[in-house]
Amino acid sequence: MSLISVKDLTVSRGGMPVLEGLNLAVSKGEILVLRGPNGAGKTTLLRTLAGLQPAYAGGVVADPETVAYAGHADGLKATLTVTENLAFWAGVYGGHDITPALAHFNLESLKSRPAGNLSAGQKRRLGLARLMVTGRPVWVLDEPTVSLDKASVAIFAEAVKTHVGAGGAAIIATHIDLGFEETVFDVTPYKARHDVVRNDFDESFDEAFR
Amino acid sequence: MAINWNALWEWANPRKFMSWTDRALPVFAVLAALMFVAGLVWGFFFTPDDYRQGATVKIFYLHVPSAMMAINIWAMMLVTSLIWIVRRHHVSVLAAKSAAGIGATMTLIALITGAIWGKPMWGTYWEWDPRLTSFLILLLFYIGYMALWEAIDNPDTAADLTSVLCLVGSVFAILSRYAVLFWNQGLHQGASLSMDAEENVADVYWYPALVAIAGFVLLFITLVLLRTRTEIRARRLHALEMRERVAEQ
Amino acid sequence: MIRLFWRDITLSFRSGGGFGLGLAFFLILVTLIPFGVGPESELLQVIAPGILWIGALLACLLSLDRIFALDFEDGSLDLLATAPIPLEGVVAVKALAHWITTGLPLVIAAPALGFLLHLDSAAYRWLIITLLVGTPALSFIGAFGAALTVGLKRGGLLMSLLILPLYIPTLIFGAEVVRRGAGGFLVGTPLAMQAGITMGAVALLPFAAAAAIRVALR
Amino acid sequence: MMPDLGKYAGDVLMAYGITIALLVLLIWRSLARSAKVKRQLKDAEERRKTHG
Repeated sequence: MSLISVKDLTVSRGGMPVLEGLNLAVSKGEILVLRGPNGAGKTTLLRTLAGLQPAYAGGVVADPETVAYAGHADGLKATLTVTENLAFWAGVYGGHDITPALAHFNLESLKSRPAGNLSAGQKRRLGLARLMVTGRPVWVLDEPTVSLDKASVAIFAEAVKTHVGAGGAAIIATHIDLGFEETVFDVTPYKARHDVVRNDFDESFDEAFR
Repeated sequence: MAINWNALWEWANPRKFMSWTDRALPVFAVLAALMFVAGLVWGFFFTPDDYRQGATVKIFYLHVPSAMMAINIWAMMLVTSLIWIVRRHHVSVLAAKSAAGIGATMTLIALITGAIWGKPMWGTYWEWDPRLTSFLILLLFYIGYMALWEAIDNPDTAADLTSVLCLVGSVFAILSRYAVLFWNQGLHQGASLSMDAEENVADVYWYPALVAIAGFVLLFITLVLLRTRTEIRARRLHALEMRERVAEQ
Repeated sequence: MIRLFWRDITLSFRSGGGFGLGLAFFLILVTLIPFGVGPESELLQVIAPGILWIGALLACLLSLDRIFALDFEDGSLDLLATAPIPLEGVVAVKALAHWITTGLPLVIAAPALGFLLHLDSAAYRWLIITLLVGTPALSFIGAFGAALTVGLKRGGLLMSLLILPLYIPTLIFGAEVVRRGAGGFLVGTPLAMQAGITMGAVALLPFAAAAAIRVALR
Repeated sequence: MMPDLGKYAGDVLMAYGITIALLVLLIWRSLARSAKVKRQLKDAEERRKTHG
């Protein structure tokens, strides 16, 4: 039984298909790593999986409360402390305890610091700690290791392993090797083709609008 | 009589729309020009002066049709925006976009001709009369709607957001109309000179006015078809350019 | 939802949160008016209801572009949109928090400023009541305008252009209540109309605003 | 041919003048944009044929 699966999915950016014919499924305990050059549409795919964007064609099958999404921005408020930031998201997602998350991402010593005073790496860690308090099974992560140093990457990889080991799953777009037992999914072959004249394009003028 | 609704929608399919408007546009253009010129020439040259208002009665042939169009065009935009929201019909929302510029111009004409007419009648160009004020507010709504279209790059996003604005704006436009009536009634007792056709305008003025109204309606149809055609082409152009950009990567 | 409410309140009180800015703006505006129109107390008394309402309206507008724009920039809006609370609720709660931090202080400060403008003594009661009834509508209409322009470059100016015409009915009825109150006339009708607008805006606009945000995020 | 407009001649002529000027401006802008978009679209379609 897969936690999240997509069937014949086409995702679009600005009304233009970027990836098409995607089929994939992620079950408990799995880590799926998306690879592909910049601009290939990894972010678009992840945002579609998170339900922020409608699918252009095909669909995503998942329970509505499956996905915890972490994008390029961490959603932190500079004037709130680390605890306040994390407690807020925990509250929004149904009041999970924040202490394990603080401990896991090594944030305990920074607890009462305003998030605005953290270094880029520390902010990122706090942003990822948020995933732990959502209580959602599938983590959808977009370049999570940006601005993390080696030690922090290891902390992060450990957190993902723990989460997956406890019956979760993760879909991660990244360029680096995180040392997981992962399934690699290269999006390049699914690039929507615009270099050829698509038949449907000329058949109906409507197509030009999609 | 049974109406085949699907066939009706077909007329607004972009490709079909382009083909029938291609043939219909010249017809509408000629009719519009004829009626417009006829109405205004009749009104300007061949109507007597009003015993009380003198020659200013001739301003009616501009003011009444433009004022009617100003309101009706917004109503049309509301309907086409709703069609877009419900049926995702691209031609519909592009027609709304095309109509906005015409509606704003009509509102401006109604305001200016109203002000010019008001000078000899009220002794001032501008009076915070409920009607004039409501048109000024309507002009603000048109400007806001057009500005939102201009500000958003993605055409589908722009279509969605402007349609929502049109919907909410319509409610507030009606609210404003009542609020303005209420507001001015509180200050001035007795309404200002009413320009309702049935009250002041006798047949000798009303017939040329009807022709002028028909002229304005036809002019609007011609322009909105022309501008919608332009917008459809612009959308296709946008799609082609996006494809080129993606293909280059 | 309650969490979100307290977070927005806390944020506006922390440094750089903008609490008090609207109030200061209101004060400055009311101070400037006599310089513009002259110090005659009779004239000021006549225009006071209008000035106080317009001041409240502009002060409210000042802080509106922060309502979603900051959350959009730091990614919070993405996360809130995927959170288990409905986006309509998010909008309503944020608009409510905006009213508490901006509208309510204006209501409380208005009588003091009315004093500066020689507001008729009979009108104070009605000034407070009408502001209390009307300013929530300003926050909710404003939240809708902010939702339409979220994520746009130079969205602030466009937002003002879109919102201000929507404020017209609230302004008309609000100022009318105070004017009538000052003259000792019945205020029932405009007050009821204003209450109706507020209730309508509170009940319906969060849906329109949430729809706009979903469109803007995709 | 010109009707006697009496003391309101200036007002009436101004109303007609401004209205016609505004409408001409509207029509001219619609036509200009139509021509421009038509030309650009033609170029784009050509490019698509040659490269695509």
